[in-house]
Amino acid sequence: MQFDWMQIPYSLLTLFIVLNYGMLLNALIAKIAARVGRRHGIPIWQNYADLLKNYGIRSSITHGVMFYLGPVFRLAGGVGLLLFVPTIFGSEMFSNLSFAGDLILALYFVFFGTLGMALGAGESGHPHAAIGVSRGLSQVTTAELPFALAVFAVALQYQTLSVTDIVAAQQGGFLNWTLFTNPFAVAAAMLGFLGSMMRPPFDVVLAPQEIPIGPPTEYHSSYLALMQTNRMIFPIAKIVVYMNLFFGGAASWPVFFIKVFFIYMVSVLVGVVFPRFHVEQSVRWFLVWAVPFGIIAVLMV
Amino acid sequence: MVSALSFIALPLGTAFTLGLLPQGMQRVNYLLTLLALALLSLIAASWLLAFAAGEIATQQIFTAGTTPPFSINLQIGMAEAAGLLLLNLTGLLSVIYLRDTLHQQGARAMAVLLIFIMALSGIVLTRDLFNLFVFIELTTIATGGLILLSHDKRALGAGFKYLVATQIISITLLIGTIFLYHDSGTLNIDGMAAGGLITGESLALFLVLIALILELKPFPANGWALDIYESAHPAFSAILSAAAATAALFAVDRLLLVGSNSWLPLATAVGVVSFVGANLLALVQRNDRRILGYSSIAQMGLLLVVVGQRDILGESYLFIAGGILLAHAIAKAGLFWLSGIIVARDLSDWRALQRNPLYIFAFATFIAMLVGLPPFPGFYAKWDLVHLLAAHDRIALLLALLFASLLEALFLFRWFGYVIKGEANPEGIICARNKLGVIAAATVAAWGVAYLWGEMALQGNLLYSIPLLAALAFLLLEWLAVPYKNVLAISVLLGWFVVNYADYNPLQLIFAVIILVGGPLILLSSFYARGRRIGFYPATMLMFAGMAQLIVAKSSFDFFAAWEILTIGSYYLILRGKASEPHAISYIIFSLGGAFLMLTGFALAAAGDLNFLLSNLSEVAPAVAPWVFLLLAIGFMTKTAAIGVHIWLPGAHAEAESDVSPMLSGILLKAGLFGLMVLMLEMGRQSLYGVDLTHVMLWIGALSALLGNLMAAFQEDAKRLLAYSSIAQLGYALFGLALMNHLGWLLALMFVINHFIYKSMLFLSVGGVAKRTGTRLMYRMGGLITLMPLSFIAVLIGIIAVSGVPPLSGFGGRWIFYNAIMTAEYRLPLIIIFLAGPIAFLYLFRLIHTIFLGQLKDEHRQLREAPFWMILPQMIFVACLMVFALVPGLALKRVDHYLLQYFPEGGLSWDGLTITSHFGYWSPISIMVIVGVIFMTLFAWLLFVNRRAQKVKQFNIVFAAERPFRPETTHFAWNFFAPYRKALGFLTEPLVTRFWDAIGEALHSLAELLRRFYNGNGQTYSVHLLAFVVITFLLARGVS
Amino acid sequence: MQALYHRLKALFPLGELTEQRENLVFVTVDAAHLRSLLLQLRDIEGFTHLVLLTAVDWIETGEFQLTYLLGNRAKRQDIGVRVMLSREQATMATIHDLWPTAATYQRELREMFGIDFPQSPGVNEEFILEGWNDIPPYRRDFNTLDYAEATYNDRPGRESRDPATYMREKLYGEGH
Amino acid sequence: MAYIALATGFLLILIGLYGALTHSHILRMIVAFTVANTGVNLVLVGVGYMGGRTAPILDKAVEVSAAAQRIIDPLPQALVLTAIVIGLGVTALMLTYAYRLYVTRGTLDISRYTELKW
Amino acid sequence: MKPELEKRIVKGPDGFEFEVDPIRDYFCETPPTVMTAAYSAIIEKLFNWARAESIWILGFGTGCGAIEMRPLMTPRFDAYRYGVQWRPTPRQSNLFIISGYLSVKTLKRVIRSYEQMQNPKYVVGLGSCTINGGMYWDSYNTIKRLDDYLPVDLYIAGCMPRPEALLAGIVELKKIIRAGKAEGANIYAEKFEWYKANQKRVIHDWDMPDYNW
Repeated sequence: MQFDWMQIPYSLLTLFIVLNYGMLLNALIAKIAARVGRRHGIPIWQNYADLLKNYGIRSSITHGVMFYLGPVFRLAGGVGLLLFVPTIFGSEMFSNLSFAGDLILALYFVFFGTLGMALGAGESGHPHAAIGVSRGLSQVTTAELPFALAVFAVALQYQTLSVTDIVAAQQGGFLNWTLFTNPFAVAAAMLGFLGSMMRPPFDVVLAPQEIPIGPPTEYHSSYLALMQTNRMIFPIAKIVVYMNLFFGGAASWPVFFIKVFFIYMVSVLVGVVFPRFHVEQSVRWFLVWAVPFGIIAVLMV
Repeated sequence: MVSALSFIALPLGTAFTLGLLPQGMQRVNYLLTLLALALLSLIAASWLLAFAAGEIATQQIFTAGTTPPFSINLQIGMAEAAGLLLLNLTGLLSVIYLRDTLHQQGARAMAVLLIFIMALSGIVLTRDLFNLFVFIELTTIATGGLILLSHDKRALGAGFKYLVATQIISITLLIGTIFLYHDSGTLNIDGMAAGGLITGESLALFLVLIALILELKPFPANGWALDIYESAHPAFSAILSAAAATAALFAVDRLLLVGSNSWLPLATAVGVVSFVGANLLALVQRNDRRILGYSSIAQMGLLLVVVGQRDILGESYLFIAGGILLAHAIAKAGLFWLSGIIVARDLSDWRALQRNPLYIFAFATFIAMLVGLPPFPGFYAKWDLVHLLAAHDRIALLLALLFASLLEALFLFRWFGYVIKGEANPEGIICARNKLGVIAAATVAAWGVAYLWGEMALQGNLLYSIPLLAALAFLLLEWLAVPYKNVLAISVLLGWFVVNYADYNPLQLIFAVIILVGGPLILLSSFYARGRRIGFYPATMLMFAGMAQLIVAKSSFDFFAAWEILTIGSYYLILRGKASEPHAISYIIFSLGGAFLMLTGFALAAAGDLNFLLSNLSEVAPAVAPWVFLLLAIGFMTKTAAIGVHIWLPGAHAEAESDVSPMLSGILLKAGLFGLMVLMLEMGRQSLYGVDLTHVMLWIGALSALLGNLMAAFQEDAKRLLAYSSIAQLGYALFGLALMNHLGWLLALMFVINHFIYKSMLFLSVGGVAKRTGTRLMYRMGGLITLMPLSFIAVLIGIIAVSGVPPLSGFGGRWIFYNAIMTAEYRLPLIIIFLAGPIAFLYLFRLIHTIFLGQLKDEHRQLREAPFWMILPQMIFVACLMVFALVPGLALKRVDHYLLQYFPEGGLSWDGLTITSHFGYWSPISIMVIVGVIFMTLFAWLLFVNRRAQKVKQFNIVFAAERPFRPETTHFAWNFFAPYRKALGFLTEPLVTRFWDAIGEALHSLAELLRRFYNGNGQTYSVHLLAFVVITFLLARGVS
Repeated sequence: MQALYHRLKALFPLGELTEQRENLVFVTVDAAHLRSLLLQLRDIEGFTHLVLLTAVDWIETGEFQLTYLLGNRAKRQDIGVRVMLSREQATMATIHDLWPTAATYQRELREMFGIDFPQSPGVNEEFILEGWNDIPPYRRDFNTLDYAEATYNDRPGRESRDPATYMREKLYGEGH
Repeated sequence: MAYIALATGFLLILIGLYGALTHSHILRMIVAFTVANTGVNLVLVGVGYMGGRTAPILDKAVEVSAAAQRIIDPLPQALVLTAIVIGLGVTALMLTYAYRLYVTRGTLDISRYTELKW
Repeated sequence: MKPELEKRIVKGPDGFEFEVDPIRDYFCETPPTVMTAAYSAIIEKLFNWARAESIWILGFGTGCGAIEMRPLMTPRFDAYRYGVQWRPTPRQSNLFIISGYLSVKTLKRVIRSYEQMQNPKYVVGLGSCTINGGMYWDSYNTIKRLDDYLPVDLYIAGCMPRPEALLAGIVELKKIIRAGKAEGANIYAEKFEWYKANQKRVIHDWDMPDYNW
């Protein structure tokens, strides 16, 4: 695959679709969570209003250059992650910019936004921001581990690091999905997935009740808007990776929408049921419950 | 030739003359003494020269006009001539040194001194047992007299103890002598040996031998000797240690021949016990002269071992024994003389030497000589000794010797550390011109013999190596100011690189660039230093010289010598830090320990070949090959600070100066890695008892990565954090090497380059910050981003690169890593490595956040950016990092091709912008462009919507409707990862530190316990002597 | 409680006993004996808990009444020790060394009544009020209404009614 | 005859050593060593004698060429003489020490001179 | 002035001494500016709709009325369906509900929090205490007219108003916002001197910069 100017509008189209889908999906999921609590919940277009409002706020402050750049890093991380992974299998149009790198690029680019955001939050000088980052980084060390092991197992299984090739190997019926061919890897990855979605029981990073609200405490107006935009894109971009690796990818947009929704719902369903873990509890939890699956997966392939 | 008898006659005559001269002519007396000794030295020198030139053969001198056994005969050969020169020179120098004391004490003292020297010469020369006894008794009496030269009142008691001891020795000797005579009918030593009448088991021979050995003051029957060393006049101690012991050694050596090798094991055993025991006991000493006494005893032990191993040393015997003996004699005499100008007796009182760098130079020379570091004779001698021991399977002895050498290095370097560091008492030193002259002479002699032994060595003279010479040349340039020296140093390094550029293979080239181009880059930051910075440049250049030699070494000797040189250089560098003394000592001990293991490994591999080529490592016999591999690997891993032997690193790197830390971390650590590469390229996989050693290394690498990262996350000290991070990074590199596949190696090289760039850069920026803020504790900093923006940028780029986040160069490392492990044979260690990865984020974020972000402190409000010269290299590094991120092929492509000859499978393809492996692909430039475009677009968008942003100050934060109290209480920095510590802190329990501490503690406790043995009572010492004789006899009998 | 009173009376010059309830009594003691009485109560009689320390402004007699209410958890009894202070010289010895919480009460009394407790930790720091610049507001010679009217703007048109009358009027149409 | 001398010599040595090790008074030690030295000299003389040989006078009775086999080596005797002289010297030196020790330290008990140890 | 806010002489690491004035050095002192609509009318209209539909309340209960806000989150009232949610930080909130009596001490915190909110921002006074002092009309420590100190967009009368009243108030507020009439922040900036004078008249120990960014 090589670069072609046409890939730019195609990528923007992917971005547009995913952004809108993310807006609606997030609202839908909020609504589902509300229904669990027997509430009516937010309107389905609420995210658009919130986003617009934040872009529409007239005043803002800045604590410095890194503070200013933090949300930019964040969103660039989300957009980049989305674009480095092919969205729709077999579609030249929606394979985005995946010519730049393989699975490993996606794996490591996840941290680009996190790091930039952490730095920006750090420059605000707010202790809660630093505490939130400290918790988030602590948690991510073990939450990422089962996922990394699963990725390694999958790469070993298919003997490639190219996302496209991995998806291609899963075609031909759902029984060919990694979910069924390598269930341990998927188990590990999905448990790790819980840890990376900022939902209970692993949402101690934001913890509105004790460190309101962690890293974004000082962010507002358009900074916040950028971060919200990322919040719409990033989980989906991440889920795309999961989908491609473990659930056979998506050959068309409808399949994409459905698969993303169901994968997302895993974390939501867990989240509405469980209370919050301490950092040290979640670190131990991942090591005790998720990592062994990953080890089995790596050793069995 | 002047007759050898003049060695007896001349001093005797002079002594009598002195007695005849009227009282009060001290000046004349003194001149006469001086003249006599000078003349004797000259005669000895002329003999030696004649022997060296091969003009004459060994000569017998017969007395009384008849042949033995009816007369006494003397013999002078090359060894005797050298011994005589040593004795008389020591005597001469001591007399010069003792000028004032001798003037005070008068002619009698001079006469006694002359007699003493005469008696020693006699011991060396005589071939008659009875004559030997007479000379020994003469030395005893003279010693008894000379002890009284000391101003120390305690010397009286010591002298009496000495006399008691010598009584017992002389009784033993006499009885042994007469029975020997009875058995052989002759008193001529050669006659006894030739007669063959003396059997190995002869009790008489044993008695004589043991009496002579006792003259060498073997451990543990030597309490009396230690007391003398401690209380006697240092000049006399110098003679006692350097000359008297030498003479006794000649006697022992001669007598051992009588028993035709059957008593050699005895000598070896006594020697090794002395060497180990005395060095062990020296660990807990604080008195300088006593510690020198212990060291003398230890050296005598070592020499006894050499004598005892004569059967296998063959032609090298004289070279080895002479090397060790000379090194001991010169260094010990020098140190005793130095102790004479120090006022107080504690080891730390030697700090007074700081007054003049030349004293320090002399001191360092003597210490290095005693330890047997290159280029001194001890180094060559030990090399040969170890090789020959290994070749004859005397491994246990070899290990005991190396262990004891390590103990010796420990107390000597600890002492050196005390001297270099800490406040000196300006009145702690008395400088008399004669004394300084003597010390200078000893220093010159030290370098002279270093040259001489180099000339004689099979392996070539180390002093001919240009890098080493260049480093030593900087000693002469110390008077220059820093800028000049720095320019010179930089140009020397670059010049050497340019000159040798064509000769490097791609692997060497990478290291050469790091050492010889990266070094100057870091040296740029040294321009900020003021004054002359005494000691910095020789040490730095020594380190670089070692490294430069290391990567081109062809033979194991060159390699090892280079290794030792770089170790010394870096040790001195580390020692320069403010509070670095304990870390420097642990560095040198671990380094030397590792080096000794390497030495053993090389010796095993060489199987007696004293000039073993590294390329022959691949042809080592299969039986020893895994052991060789193991020993060498552990040796190298001490330098890369793999977990388990890492404890020296954090302190050493953290406490070093700002521009030294990057050199240590960025460059020095690579030496170990280079060694491992050479080793693994030559030897490949080795398995020991069915365990694949590369598998073990995988685990070590993974654990280093994990624990290094974890410990880094919990540090409060920024430089310590970086130091632990180095452990982890080198763990990754080790891991890559141990994968033993193409990409694994490429990964290791990638880490070599990356780690050099970003760790140097980070150490420089943190060093600059620490310099400005006056602290290295991160929680005491904060909010420096606006004040030190360039440092911030360097750290930012650095941490992005370290963390492996695209688009910077760290990602390349990760990408290669994943591709490399795809073909890995062992998967379990990978789990550890995976866990280690994200932990890096912890410490990296902490590093940048707690220093540059968060709340600025009151006292830092007016800080300026780090000095220009510290920023400049950082910016260059930033540029390098960017370039390397964009076009990694620049450095890696050639290596990739080069590695194909060792690992033909799994190379990368470098077509166009994309780098492709068997499994995946990666296009650094595309990534950079894409990320850049996305980032800039979003940034522009934010700038547009957020154009009216108000810049606020640090307390304008929401604080639950309150306001922050003070920056200190608002900056969240201390114990940053408290919850993480709760979860995984148990992994950072300092088990390794405790392990090594416990060993150190045990050794010291043992030494403390054992030295109670010397309770100070002369009678107890006599019992020791008798018990020693009896026990040794029983053991010897039991053995034979 | 009577027995307790007699025991104490034998030791200290106590005033009359006021029995509020079966398990709550008050006694009066002079300032000089307060400390020893409190110690006796705390260490011997088991009144280990300082329930509260409060004051009453008897402006008519020119006195402040301090009430130290102590509780005996085991016997479920409370005893209030009253000390009368002159309003002019409103200073009392601190007891924060007996009960650390007393420091907080004393700080409050200092701010609200202007009673000083020398050496009590932080007694002169602001407690509830910030930047108060009038006489202490709980003193009865402080006129709250005047102060409020002078300091805080009124909204014109505000009417005050007696809530009971007003409710009756509104809800049941009474009062016409 | 020689054996008696030898036995006496060894006995004296043992007595001397025993004395030197059991008495902590310096003068007694010196005396003990003198005894031991005497013993040593006795042993020397005892061992140095070879039965059946003549005095070491090289004349007609004993040819130079056969000397080694025929005469008693005079060396042991010379050795004893020298040893006696040296012993005297050492004893003198020890006594000097004893005197100076007494002057400076006021005691002649060797177990008191333990300020140098360990 | 609290001791930590007083000027102090500090010694730098290089031994150089200098003065630190916390109020000036640690706080931004720039006064607020009027920030009018920056975009064309149609976009502003869209924004006004969005602002009205996305009301983020600062989670700061000043008085007893705070208890009346909580039920709004429950299934019974479920304010979320009106686009209302609570934020823990003033930076991200645009509605400040002063829920009841306001003591001088709390007023100080309220002012600080209000100023940390971003333009446009709205204030709703809840209960009679915020209107005219209510039952605290003669208190020595409670302000009686909230609009003297902050620009109030809407009052909800009652002592206390029930959650339904609060909901009704929010719906009213949305109408005001959508009409583009909720310009409290700009009024505050315009009449900044006057507000500050009022605030400083009751807050005697003014120990913060005039405007808390």
